[in-house]
Amino acid sequence: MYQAIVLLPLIGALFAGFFGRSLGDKNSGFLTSALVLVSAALSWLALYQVGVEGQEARITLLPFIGVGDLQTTWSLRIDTLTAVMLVVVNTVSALVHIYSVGYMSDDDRQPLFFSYLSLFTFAMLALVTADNLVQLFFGWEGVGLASYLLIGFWYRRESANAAAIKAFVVNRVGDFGFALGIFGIWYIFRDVNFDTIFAAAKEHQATTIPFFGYQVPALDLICLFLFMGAMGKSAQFLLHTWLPDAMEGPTPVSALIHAATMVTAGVFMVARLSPLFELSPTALIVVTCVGAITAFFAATVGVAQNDIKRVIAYSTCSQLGYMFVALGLSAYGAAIFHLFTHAFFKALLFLGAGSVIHALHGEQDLRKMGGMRKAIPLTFGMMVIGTLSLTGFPFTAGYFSKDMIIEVAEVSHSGLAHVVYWMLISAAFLTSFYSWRLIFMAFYGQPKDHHAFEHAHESPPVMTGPLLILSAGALFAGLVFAPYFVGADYAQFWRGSLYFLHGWHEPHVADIVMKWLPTIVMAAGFGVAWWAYIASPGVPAWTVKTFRPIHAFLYNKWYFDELYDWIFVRPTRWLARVLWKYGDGAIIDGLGPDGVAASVVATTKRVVRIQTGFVYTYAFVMLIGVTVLITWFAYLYRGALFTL
Amino acid sequence: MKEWPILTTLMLLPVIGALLLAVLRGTDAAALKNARWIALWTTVVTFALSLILLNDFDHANPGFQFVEHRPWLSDTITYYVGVDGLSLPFVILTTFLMPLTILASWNSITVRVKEYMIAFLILEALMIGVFCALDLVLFYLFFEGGLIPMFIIIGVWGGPRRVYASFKFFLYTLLGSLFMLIAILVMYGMAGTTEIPALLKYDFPVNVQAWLWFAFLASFAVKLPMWPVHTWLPDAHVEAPTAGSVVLAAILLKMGGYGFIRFSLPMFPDASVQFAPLMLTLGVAAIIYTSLVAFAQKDMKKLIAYSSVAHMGFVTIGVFSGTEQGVQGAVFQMISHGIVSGALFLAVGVVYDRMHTREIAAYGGLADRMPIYAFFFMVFTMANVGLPGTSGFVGEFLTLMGTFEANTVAAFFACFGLILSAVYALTLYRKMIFGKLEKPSLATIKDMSPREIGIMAPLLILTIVLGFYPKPVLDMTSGSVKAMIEPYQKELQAKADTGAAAKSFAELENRR
Amino acid sequence: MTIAGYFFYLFSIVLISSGAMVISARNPVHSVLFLILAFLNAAGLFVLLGAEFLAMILIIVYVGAVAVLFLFVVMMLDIDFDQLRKGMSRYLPVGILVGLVLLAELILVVGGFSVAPGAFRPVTGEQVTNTEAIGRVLYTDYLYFFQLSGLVLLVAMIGAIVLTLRHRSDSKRQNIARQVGRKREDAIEVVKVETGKGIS
Amino acid sequence: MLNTISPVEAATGIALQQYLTVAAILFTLGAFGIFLNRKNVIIILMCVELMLLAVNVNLVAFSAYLNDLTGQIFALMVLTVAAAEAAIGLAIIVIYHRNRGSIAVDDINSMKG
Amino acid sequence: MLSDAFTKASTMFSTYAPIYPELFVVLAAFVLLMWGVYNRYPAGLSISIVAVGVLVGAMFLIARQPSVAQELFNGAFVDDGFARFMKILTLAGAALAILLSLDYMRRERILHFEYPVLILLATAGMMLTISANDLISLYLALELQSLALYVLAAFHRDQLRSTEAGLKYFILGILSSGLLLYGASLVYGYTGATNFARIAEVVQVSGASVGLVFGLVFILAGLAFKLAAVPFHMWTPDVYEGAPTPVTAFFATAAKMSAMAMLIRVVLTAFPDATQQWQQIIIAISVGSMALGAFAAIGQTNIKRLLGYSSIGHVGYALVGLAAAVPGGAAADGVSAVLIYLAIYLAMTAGAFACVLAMRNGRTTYSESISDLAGVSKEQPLFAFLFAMLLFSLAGIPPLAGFFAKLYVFSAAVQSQLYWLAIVGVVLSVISAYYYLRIVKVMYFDEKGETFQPIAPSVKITLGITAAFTLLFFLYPSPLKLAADAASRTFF
Repeated sequence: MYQAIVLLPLIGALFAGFFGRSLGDKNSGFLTSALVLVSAALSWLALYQVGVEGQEARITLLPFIGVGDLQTTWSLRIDTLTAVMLVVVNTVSALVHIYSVGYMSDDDRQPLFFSYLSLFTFAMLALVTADNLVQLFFGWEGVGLASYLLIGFWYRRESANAAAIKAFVVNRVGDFGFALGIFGIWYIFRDVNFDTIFAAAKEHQATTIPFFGYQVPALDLICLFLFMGAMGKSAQFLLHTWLPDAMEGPTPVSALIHAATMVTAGVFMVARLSPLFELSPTALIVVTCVGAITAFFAATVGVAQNDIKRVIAYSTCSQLGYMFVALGLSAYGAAIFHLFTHAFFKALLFLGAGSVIHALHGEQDLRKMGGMRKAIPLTFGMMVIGTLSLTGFPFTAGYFSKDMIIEVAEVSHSGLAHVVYWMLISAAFLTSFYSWRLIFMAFYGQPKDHHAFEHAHESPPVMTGPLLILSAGALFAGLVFAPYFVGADYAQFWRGSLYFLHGWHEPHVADIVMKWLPTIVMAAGFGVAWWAYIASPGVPAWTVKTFRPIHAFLYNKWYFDELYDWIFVRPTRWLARVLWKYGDGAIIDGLGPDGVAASVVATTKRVVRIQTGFVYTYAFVMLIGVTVLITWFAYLYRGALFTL
Repeated sequence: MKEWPILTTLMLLPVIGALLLAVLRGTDAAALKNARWIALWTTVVTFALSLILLNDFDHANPGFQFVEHRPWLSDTITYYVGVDGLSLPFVILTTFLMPLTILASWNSITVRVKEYMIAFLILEALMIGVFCALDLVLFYLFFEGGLIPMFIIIGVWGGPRRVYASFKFFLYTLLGSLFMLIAILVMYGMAGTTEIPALLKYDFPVNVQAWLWFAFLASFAVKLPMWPVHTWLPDAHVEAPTAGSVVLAAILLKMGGYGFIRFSLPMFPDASVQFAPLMLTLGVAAIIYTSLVAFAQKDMKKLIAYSSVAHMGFVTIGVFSGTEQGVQGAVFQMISHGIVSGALFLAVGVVYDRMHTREIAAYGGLADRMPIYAFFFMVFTMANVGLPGTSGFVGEFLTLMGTFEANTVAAFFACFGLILSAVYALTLYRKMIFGKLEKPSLATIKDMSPREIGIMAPLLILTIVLGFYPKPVLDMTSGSVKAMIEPYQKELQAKADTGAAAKSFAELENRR
Repeated sequence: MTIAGYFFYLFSIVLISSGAMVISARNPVHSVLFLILAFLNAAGLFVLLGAEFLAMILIIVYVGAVAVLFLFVVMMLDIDFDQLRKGMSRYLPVGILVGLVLLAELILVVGGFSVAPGAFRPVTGEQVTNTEAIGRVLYTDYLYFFQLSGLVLLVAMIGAIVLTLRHRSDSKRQNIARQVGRKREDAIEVVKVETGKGIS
Repeated sequence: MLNTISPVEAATGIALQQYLTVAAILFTLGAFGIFLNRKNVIIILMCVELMLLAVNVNLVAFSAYLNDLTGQIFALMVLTVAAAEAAIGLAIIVIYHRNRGSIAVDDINSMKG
Repeated sequence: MLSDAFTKASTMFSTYAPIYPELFVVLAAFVLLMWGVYNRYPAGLSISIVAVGVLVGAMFLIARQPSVAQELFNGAFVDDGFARFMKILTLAGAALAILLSLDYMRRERILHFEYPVLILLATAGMMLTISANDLISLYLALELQSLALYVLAAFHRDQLRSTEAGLKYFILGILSSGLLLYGASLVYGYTGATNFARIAEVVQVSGASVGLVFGLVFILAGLAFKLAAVPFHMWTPDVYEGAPTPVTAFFATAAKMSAMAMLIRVVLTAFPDATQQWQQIIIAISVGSMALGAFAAIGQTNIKRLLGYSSIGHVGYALVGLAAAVPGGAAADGVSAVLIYLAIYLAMTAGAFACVLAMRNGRTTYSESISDLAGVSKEQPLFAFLFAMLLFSLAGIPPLAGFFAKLYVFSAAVQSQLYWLAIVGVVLSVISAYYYLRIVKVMYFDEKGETFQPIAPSVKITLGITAAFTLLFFLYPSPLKLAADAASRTFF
């Protein structure tokens, strides 16, 4: 069964990819959707078997890299964490597949699109089922590839190509750390299989690795390197720049990859390696800080964006920050829980946004929308549900998971956690604000572009169907699953797939204000948004004018792209040119082969000049030769010569 | 079976094919066709024979097999050939690639076809010889002999700057390898033999090792090529005809890495340990430096050539990590790079045959007209980037892993290669394949023909298969690699022991 | 100093001076004449050394034949003396320096020349004249050398002939083979002449 | 240095080294005459004759002082060869003159570099 | 009485058996000379062909000599393994040179009957120098060969270049023999002997005095001239260019063999106790020759001139082997390396000159310009291929014979701890590879230029033999190695 879960999407991908042309556009979509759907159904079954009945499994498929002590296999590690991820991945993927049948119906390369989607699904499944770091890395990079392909799917657009490369390269920066982390693990454990590593982790708390002349605590170094990988994949602060640009891809892709699944791989990875992270307090602190900063930073940027998908993208970024905060505070269950619920409501939001864009024939700018609730009421409803869940409206899915994280931060008593708590609260406020801002700008007010508005119509059922299913998840996933993920049943549910050094305790916030504070700021955010965009529509323009620098700062995403351009991109280009023209050209070739050749030729000219053609020169050279030899021996025999 | 001199036959077959071609008369179309077919059949039969070799090979035996030993120059410089797990993959790689290179030249070579095919067949024989030779002089003979056909190939069928490139290639590599010749002679003087198995057992005095090691380095560093003696490679690659680039990148470069593993590590373990940091530094420098330079290129072949140098940087650090993973990774990386870079050059050849320019800027948006090509190119680009699931990953990963064990800092910097390779490879892909198809010259460009697909498909399949299932190659090489690095590790252990002893002694002193 | 000593210095000085004149004389004929003078003085030195036979040979063969040959060629080639460039080579300063160094070293060495102790031949009791002594060994002990020098002279003869002997190109010789081998086609050509074109 | 006084030296009072010195001067003179003169090739021939004369003086002197006839035989051979050389040399000069119309040393440089 | 006389005569004859090959050649030369003189019609061609037969016959005579060392004429002449090896090489060179001459000399209208006679006499001189074991016989034999060579260089007597070559060669040649003689006189004066063995004895007892060393320097200078080693090489390019091409081939092959043989025999048999001194000289001229050979040839446009410089370089490499042939070092291996080098060099050079002679672009005109070879690989692929292989071989690229030549000399150098010499050698060989490659480049890479006339059969034969040797030597190298080893054991 597990083999089927993982391999069905691959089969779909290969079929659609190689025989797509003969299958036809629609059939490719249906085939892949069906396969992933089967996979999804099996995943739910798996979740039941593993999570409820406790039937964990380890399945070895094929040997992979085997050199000396390093023995890795292609294998499936099925525990609760995996099962949860299988469900998330396959469910969202199946829905996105179905949705895409409608959304991509105009495209001329649909089979390829479905092939890529399924390929992505396969890679993601390989990632979550990995039983060793190498396979994890395979899935990790595999989803990167699929992401690259899908972001650049509309390859005729220069911006899409740029975004695709950016996504891949930034992810590679993260992978740089990830790879080093793997090597570090190999260095101290001499193995890369999870079971061995986890079993031996405690013995290595004092082990060090020589690094730049220092003996660095091994686990800290490893975890930080690994976390770097997670930062890249999950678009955390500093390595986040690719995610908003990734919105160049078709919207279903954004929903699947850049909201629900791939970007959460970092969270999954840290959770998977919780036995290591638990032993490295330093790493946990870093995880917390980065998560908190991301949550806050992305929320601030989201406030100022006008592209509907970018707003949601920053929101994703921000929510991922929440998850990392949870991880950093050792609340792995909470993190995964938020991952789980987030998958539903964020996919819902994206697909809803896609529906809006579809209705407007590709228009993504919020400022050009307005009044859409009348044209596409169903989509409007779905978007509201998604927004409610995202902002944490009580008893929606987001309420359970997000507030749990904030509570965890509250009950942690360190000074750092305190700061983190307030950052999360402000992020929650901003989240609420920009989410509602999006709703108000898109669906309320007057249509800006009447032509587009008049042609706007509700999406076909094949697109709205998935929305409905997701909205159910966005509404009820928290309610249903909270007990398992973070509630009373967590121990029986997770069953060691997550590791807590001090055990998991459900947080109990004593202070009633504190307990409801997230909800309060959520409401405040809604209020401010309503005031600014519905009640007195002049406010945004006035604010922008008054706080122009701040707005520009936020609008330009804290100038990170420019900064990176100045720090990395341009110097790299410059260095590349310099090394080529001067390093290779002038220095290496100039002093090396070309220089030598030139000096040989010069020497030749000088040598040949002696050959004057005059016989007396020749005789002279001969006599000089004799004289030199004679003089040399006269010098050697100077003793014998001058004592006479 | 044992009695049958299969390796000699393997070397002789291409020579016989070349002789057949040599007696072929005429320059009309039929004669050209005959020449192509003779060459193709020769290489195919050679490949088939090498498969028999592969089949009969005993994986469990780390020693040399199919050994042939006959008197030659003297009692101690003999005709001595055989293969072990280290050389067999290279032999197979050679015989496997040759039919593809012949096919790749099918239509693109129209002048002096006969001579071209002869040059390739002779080159094949010599390349097989390099990997089979078990006598240093014999090895050198094959190693250097390859220069002649390659020189001709670049010079006669090459691009506009072919003369410069061919001379640079020839003289550069010649200079490097002549130092090795001197070292071989010194070794002969000391050990009284040039037979490799005997030399592997011989302990060279420590003070001599360093010199010999450097002499061998001079040869292999140029051949590999290592930074900063790499500049001949881009020129040679750019000017060579497609098939020439393929052979150069896929096989000739590998002789350097093969030499390091076969000679430098096991014969001069002391010097290898001593200079491993130097080699790691150079390897890392190659990875970062040439990756950056590759990024700045405007010529496709040059870009790929520089990327080859960077990939050989991984081989360098893998070998001189001296760990099992590193060295096996280096071998695997070489095999994989043989397939992948060969395929990339073939891919360049596909568009070059159509457009007759290698300027990246002359292309763009090929995905519109050439989807199949785009697919092949994507797979090989990703393999070049080292994406898991392609053969490129396994080698890179293993070498880095081994290097981390030996020297964390070197591995740290080498990992930058992961990022940079993505930068240049994807940029190339984007500029050629993606974007709008705006150039009028490209408007009628045709997708790959069945022949071209036939050439690339085996490479693609191997790339993917070895990416998912590298076991066959790794198992083949493991025994021999272990044997080759054993002296190195012993030496390392001895150094560590004395170091530890000295340290504890010093501590003891301090306590007093 | 003995009489022989005086003669030694006389011969030596004249020998060296005439040697120098051979080089520096403007007129080649003078050079040849100085060369003859040098030979004569060298012959004198040979006599002082008791090598009368060689002295005679030097005078008869060299002065009588070789030098005259030189003179003959110099005159035959009819060199235009005006065209002969004056002055010495541009290498003169360096040349003289090198020459002086070489000379100094040679004089240093030969001035202190030592003969290996075992090199001396004991003086035999029987005293014969120099010519007789040479005559006794030349065709016996040194036959091989004698024959070799004969070969050298043969080569010189062939060489001189092959280089300088000219068959007069205007003298007609009968070549029977050519006469016999002559065919009609070689001798006459039948040309069809188009009218108005003529034979080109 | 002679360990014993040779009969010849005893008879004439002239040391071997004196002859050798004369020969050395003559030899150097001849050798350097070859390239110092730019007039005419025949002079070069004569210079060589001077060198050979120097060698002969050497040989005869050694022969006398070592009381060994070989030297004189050697000198005899040298004289013979020198005559042969003169013949060949003059023949070559003659044909060269026929081709070039000059035997000035400065004119003999149609090949160089 | 009669039988007595007969026995006496036959013993006398058998006494002189060691010199039979030389006698055979000389007498054959006499006979051919008479034939030529008394023949009414030009018989140059037939006499030349017979001369080849004579040379081959002489080789057989040598091959039939007993493998012991024999002396004649009070030790002035010696016949030993070394001499036999070198004589065979010399004869082979001479035979190939005559083969190469047939067509060329005929077309140039200078195939006089004196030509083969002079070659035979020169060859006889070379054989005698190889066997010379006495300063006087060395000198006389050397002059015998030199005088013939002077004449041969100027053999094209109506051509300015040829006569100029002859004149230059002559002037510098007599200067060098003057130097040699002066040295010989000093050596004679110190040792009181002219026989090599006797000289060696005296030096062993009395040591190498400064006078003797000066004599050694002068002798080596004279020999180095014949060998065309730097700085006594100055004549080489001009004479190689000016002399008729087959004569140049003769210079480059047979003459080199005998010169090297003389050098080896002099230093090893007469001065084994002055090893230090001569080794220094040999190393100096070896490095100089290698360097000059590498550098000076680069800019050349005339192929004969280029081959002249190339031969200077090759002499340098061969001398590396001699420099290593010292007791305590490579000893016999060093000499053996030189011998192998010479044999291979002989084949390569003869082949190269055959190629030069194949560059006939008119009925009687021969091209000597490298640029005329442009694109020849298209019209005459086999010729181009063989020439290219010969050039690669000259550059020392495996698996061609030239590589083995270098391999052995460098091996000897390494055995004698002359590492730096070997390194200098390899670096310079890379530089020299450049100009060989340049010719290959012209033939293969450049566009088609001139078309050459069909190659003469005799040239084809020569080219075939030498190229086959060069190409296939690697398949079966041991006979040459064994022969050279046997020959080199003469001295150790």
